[in-house]
Amino acid sequence: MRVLGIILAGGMGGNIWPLTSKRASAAVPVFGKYRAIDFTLSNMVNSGITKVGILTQYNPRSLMDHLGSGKDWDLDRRRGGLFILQPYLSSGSERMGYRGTADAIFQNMTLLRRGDEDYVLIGSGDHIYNMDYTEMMRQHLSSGADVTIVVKELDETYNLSEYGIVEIDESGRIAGFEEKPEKPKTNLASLGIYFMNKHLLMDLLYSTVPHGGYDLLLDVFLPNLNRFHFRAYKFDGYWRNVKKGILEYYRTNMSVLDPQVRKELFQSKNRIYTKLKDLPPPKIGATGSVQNSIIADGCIVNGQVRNSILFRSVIVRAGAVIENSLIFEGTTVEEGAHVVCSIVDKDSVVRAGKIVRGSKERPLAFEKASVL
Amino acid sequence: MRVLGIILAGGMGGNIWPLTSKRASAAVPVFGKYRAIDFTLSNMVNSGITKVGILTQYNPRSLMDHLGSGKDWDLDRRRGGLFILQPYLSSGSERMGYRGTADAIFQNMTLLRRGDEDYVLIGSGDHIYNMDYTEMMRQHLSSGADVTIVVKELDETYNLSEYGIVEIDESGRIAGFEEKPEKPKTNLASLGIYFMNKHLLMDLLYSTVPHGGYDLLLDVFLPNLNRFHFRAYKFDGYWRNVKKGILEYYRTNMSVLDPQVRKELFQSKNRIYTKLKDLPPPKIGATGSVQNSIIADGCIVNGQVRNSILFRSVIVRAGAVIENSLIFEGTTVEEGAHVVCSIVDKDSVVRAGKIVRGSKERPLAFEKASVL
Amino acid sequence: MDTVALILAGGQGTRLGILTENIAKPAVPFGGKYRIIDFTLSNCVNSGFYTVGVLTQYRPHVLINHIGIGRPWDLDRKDGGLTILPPFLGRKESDWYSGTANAVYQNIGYVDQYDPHYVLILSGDHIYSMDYNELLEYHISKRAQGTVACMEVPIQEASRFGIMVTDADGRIVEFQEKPKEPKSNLASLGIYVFDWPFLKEVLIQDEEDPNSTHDFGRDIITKLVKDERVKLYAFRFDGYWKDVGTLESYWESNLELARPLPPLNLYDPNWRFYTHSEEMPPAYIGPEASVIGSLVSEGAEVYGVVENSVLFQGVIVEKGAVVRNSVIMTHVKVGQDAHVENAIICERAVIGEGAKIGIGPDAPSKLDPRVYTGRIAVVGFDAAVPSGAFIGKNAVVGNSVTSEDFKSLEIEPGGFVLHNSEEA
Amino acid sequence: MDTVALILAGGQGTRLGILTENIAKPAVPFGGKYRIIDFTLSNCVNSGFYTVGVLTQYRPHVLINHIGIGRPWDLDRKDGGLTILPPFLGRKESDWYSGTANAVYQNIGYVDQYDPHYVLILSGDHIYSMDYNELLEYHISKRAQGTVACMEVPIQEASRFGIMVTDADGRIVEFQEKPKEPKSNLASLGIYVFDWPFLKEVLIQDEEDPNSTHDFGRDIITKLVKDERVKLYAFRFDGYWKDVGTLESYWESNLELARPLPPLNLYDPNWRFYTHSEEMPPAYIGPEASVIGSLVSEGAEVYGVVENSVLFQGVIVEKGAVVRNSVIMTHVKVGQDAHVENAIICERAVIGEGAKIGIGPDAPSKLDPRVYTGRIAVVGFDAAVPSGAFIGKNAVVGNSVTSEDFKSLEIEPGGFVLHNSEEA
Repeated sequence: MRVLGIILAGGMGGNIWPLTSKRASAAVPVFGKYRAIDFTLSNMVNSGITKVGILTQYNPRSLMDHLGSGKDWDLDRRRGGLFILQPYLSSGSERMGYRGTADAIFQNMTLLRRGDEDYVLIGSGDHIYNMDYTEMMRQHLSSGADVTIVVKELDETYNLSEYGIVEIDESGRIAGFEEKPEKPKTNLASLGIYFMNKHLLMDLLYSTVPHGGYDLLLDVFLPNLNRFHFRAYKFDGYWRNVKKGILEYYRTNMSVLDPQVRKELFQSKNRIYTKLKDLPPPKIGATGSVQNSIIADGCIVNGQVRNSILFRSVIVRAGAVIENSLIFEGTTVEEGAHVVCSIVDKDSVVRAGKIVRGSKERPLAFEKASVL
Repeated sequence: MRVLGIILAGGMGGNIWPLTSKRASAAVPVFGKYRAIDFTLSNMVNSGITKVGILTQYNPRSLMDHLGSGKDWDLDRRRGGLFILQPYLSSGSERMGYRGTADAIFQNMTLLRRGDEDYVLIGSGDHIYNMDYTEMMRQHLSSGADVTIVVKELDETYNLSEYGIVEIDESGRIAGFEEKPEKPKTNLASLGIYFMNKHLLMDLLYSTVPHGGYDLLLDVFLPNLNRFHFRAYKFDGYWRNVKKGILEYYRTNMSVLDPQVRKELFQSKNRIYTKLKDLPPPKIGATGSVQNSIIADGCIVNGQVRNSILFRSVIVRAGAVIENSLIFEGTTVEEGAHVVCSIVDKDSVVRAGKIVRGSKERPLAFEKASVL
Repeated sequence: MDTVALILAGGQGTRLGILTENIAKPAVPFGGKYRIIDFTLSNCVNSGFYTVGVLTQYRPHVLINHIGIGRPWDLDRKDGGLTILPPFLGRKESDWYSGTANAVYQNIGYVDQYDPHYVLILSGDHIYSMDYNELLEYHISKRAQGTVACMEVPIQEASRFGIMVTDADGRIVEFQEKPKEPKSNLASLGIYVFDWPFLKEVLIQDEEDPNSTHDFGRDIITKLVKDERVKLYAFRFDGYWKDVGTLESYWESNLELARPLPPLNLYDPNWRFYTHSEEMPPAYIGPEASVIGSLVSEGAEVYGVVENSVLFQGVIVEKGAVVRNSVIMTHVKVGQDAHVENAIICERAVIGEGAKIGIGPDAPSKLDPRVYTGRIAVVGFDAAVPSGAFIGKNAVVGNSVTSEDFKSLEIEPGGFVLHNSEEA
Repeated sequence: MDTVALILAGGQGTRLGILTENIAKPAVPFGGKYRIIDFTLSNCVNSGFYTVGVLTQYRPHVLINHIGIGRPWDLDRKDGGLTILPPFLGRKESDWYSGTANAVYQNIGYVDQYDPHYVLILSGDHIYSMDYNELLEYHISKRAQGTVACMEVPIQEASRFGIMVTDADGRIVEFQEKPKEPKSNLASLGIYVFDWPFLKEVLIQDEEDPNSTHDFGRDIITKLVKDERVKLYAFRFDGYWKDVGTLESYWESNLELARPLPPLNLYDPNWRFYTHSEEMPPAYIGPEASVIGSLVSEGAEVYGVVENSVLFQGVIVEKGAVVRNSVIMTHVKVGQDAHVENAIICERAVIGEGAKIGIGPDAPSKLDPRVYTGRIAVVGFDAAVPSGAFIGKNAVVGNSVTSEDFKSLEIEPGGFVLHNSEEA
């Protein structure tokens, strides 16, 4: 079974501004060394998919730098591999850009038409989870479904009205689907992962996009919910969408301090791959003190770090205190500075003695290259 | 000396329509197995440049497919390598697209700012030549020039008013430069290859582009002709610009039937690399007859071919006759068809018995997937 | 990684004469741009097997250079991909591979690291096109411990092969190694699939057996067939498979490709053969040339007459020269008015102006009649045939022969000239 | 390709005891995530030399797996790049490498294909940071045929090295191999640059010399220094260079990295050290942990106390456990309340709950006092130290030791326990 992977990574990520002021939401750093897209991309590679198209649009440069030739995911292939699909000007068209997820795939129909794949798996670049899709694909085949949508029962830590809520009948078939309902009927949410026959997707797009239906879910899938057999596949592992807002983003990162979450994401036989950076192991100096924290490669810690995540090459000088915070790559926290409940983006400096304090409910976020 | 290569490949190529209806001019097929960009890209790699940014805009997909991860040019590197620079929507900007060559580089300033290169070499994706830039770089350093422009004395086979014409003083310094003059003062034309200090380029762009100067030559270089030391480097090898028009494109291709041209382009120690296609050697069958022609891999020839170029996987059936023509990849010429002085683009079919006849001065051109 | 493929690429190919004097048989050029091992490697990746170990031993340099890091086959991977497995020195043991089974035995550690269910044992010596999934599926469906790919051969040729006798279900009940009186015409192709834990056990036992020569066919298969507890099956293959073990079959198999609709289809877009080759422009055929029934590879330039021949990359055939029924390898130059017939000309050889090769009556070889069996003249790698020379039918010009090695400009049919006039 | 680099990576490293029992010295782990050869490979690519041959012989499997196709160093190239050069079998000759010079001699063909002006002869055994361009420029400026990189060492240590005596210009006038009475303190670092055509000639001559042991230092350099026609120069290097030839210097060099401003700078963005390592999440330090003066690599999780130590990837230090002045390699697990001091714990070893390691008075080693010289306890690869065990100072727990190998839970200082209770 040959499967083409498609990752939607065109979102502006307005809800997690200023982290997206210079990058696409799929390129947002997470957990000390990863970018959000690493999870879906690694999941695809780990499930045996060797051809992946990534639909980008806003601020793609940081994402493209991160992905490079695809080497770190073993996708630098002569046949298949990684395809970055940025919208472009063609001689015929007036405007440039994708008008929605369906339009984005439609504009890249050549990728679908040309390959010898039978199936297509569509995922999102903003989701954090470690999943082997093989079992889901197997269910798809044995159940005779036309489209399989991965769903999950969300607990009270999620705001259900921010998700697509699914109703299934006793046979497992999707009977209803409401996008971001005010009053959700169930707690079963779509994870935005779709698996289907490639030619069915092509047919649906050809009959929808030219007539102004640009959204894959709203215009292509939902109107056909009764015409085709849509089926749910339940995933009950860890899953988060970091694009939902700064607080959700912050809490998702902090959740990795929980050993159970680390185990699920990182200690499975399916590894999450990311861009290698060739940095030495972090050093904790004679005046350093670290508790309940993640410390990435290249860091030098001579101050105190508690309940925090230090991304790569963070310098914490003696006397500095970092608590409940995320400090991105290349940032320096100088002598005696205090950073509490904050997110400090890349290459920033927190100057000596400076005190920066957010709260767990309202963490502060500072953009790239800030000087505080 | 570390050099960043930049290849301008954003042109629409309107002059060689319909060959550019589905591809950028830099992706136009030439000489049986190459694309135009292979020449400048291979020249850069052969001169030791391992980081190359390619500025694309119109119809880039065919170009991107061709380049892939850069493997065939040994540019799939963890450090450096190939960067495809497609314009993109950023959160701040209103419109998308490059407004000119200077704007294109300006919008990708990160690439220049981030690397540790000292120099930048700017070339065009539309030019056909085999040149080791090392000697030119050496002259640049020893002459103390700020900008070196590669020039060539054009003979009567070129229309001088289509080129940038250069005047140099006795010291070799560029004293005058007229873009496409009606009455050219010399026969010394700029080949659009520029070599200069990276930081000087960055400074010039910062002081020009934000004030509406979008063209590298007209707005950035020419107004500064007297302020800085512009120097010419003479190249006297084979050089052609395939974007100039269908006739020039046709003649350039035909010129490779000349052993002298083949020797210059392909028998130097600097090889021209292109995408590998893994096709078997061409087979000339028992009823085939071939004279003065180039036959690429994957072809099967059972008809007559004279003074022509067959690109990859062309099928010439028994009784078909091809004369003074270019037949692109995957095209089939059926039994008894005659193709004379024509360019037949990819995946076309010339049906049995059909006669297609252009002239050497006005060759016919048929677009991709034509059925004649 | 469910299946690991091991390619035995140590073959000397002694019956190919001077073709394999300096290179292993899997590295011998074939079909205009390929080398023999390309076919097995391409079969692996086309079948979706991306973990491939290549066991080398004999003169591996050309082979290792050719394979490189496996790029042409997309085998340059982070995980799995292609691994060259030469013999190595341990603190205690120090062994060259003593047989094909021993070679696999010495690389048990390599296979074990992928913990596969199955292992494919392949040879780098054969030209064929096979989807190994069919073999594997047959193996699984029969719940066999081992399965041998076999092909029906003409009964008169059966004594050159390992012959299988099977029951109605396909289970092998008897094995004859190159029998004088074959009991069947089902020949082993030297392509095996085994359950890895089972094979590992068998190899460890075989290693301890002082009477074993540690050869896959002779020792392992023979033993397994005799063991009633072991289920060994024969998979019948009916596609294209050739050993090209002799000069004659090598020459014939090459020329076959230039005919209409050859049995080995190089043009199948779903089953490409990949290779590593020099970057060259497409072939050029000159204004006065005549080319019929031939393959003409990239970089070749033809100004003379070429008929029923295979020209490899970069071959030059000058004006007035005639090449007929011949295999002309990479970078050979055939000088003006030279005449080459029924010949194999090896890489980088130069045929001087007006030289005649492969002409005259039949004659037995004075060099080695078992290898040079009658029809074909052979000119070695880097050899130079002087202008005006005459090289008769079935004659041999050795590797690296220079014009000084020629005592006379005429080599009679069946005769030979070697470098530095060494005697064979 | 003007310069080809050859890395001699066959070193057995016998003075590293059980660390090199199953792997070559260049493959020994170092500095939290590296292996020793990473430093030489990184120096090559940082210096811009992308054609690198690695000559392997002794137990190369871990080394070859580590290097793979050279990806981490960007050496997976179409042209040039990294090539592993094991010994091979020819039709006539059949030789393991008999010495470092012979190893290069056997690979003349490999070097020749790039037709280089210069060849760098490097060792995969050393930890250092050197821009080879400086060496090469010195070599060129002196118009030397060969240049040896040297460093001034304390005169009392000079007898462990090859010692150079030079004239005012830097030309080597005398060479002493491990002299009892050194005439200078200028020690050879085993890093050479030669004009390739010159070296090739020298190697061919040396090969024919029946009295030669075919060693670079002992035979080649000695001979060249005596030859007045040959200009051999010494290049003085004053950066960081270490042989880590003994357990003590290996342990010391590792711990040095965890101190403030170590002499070897791993953080220099213009001179990165590249390695191949498993993909793991960043290190996690638990709520009650205390970590001081230490490196803690990716995948490590610390719940106990770690002081002045280097923890490699995936190390787990459980609650209540204490690790001090120790090198803890990849995937080691230190159980609850265990206590590890002055120790080297090799890959995948498991230290049981409450075990004590490296404690007690000094005592000479009963296993091998030349190797285990006093201060450091060593626990081998894949060894399991049972809960509650006591392993004294300078004691050794051999590779793959299981709890069944322990006859007593107490190993006295200087004592040892080996797998299957073999006696040494």
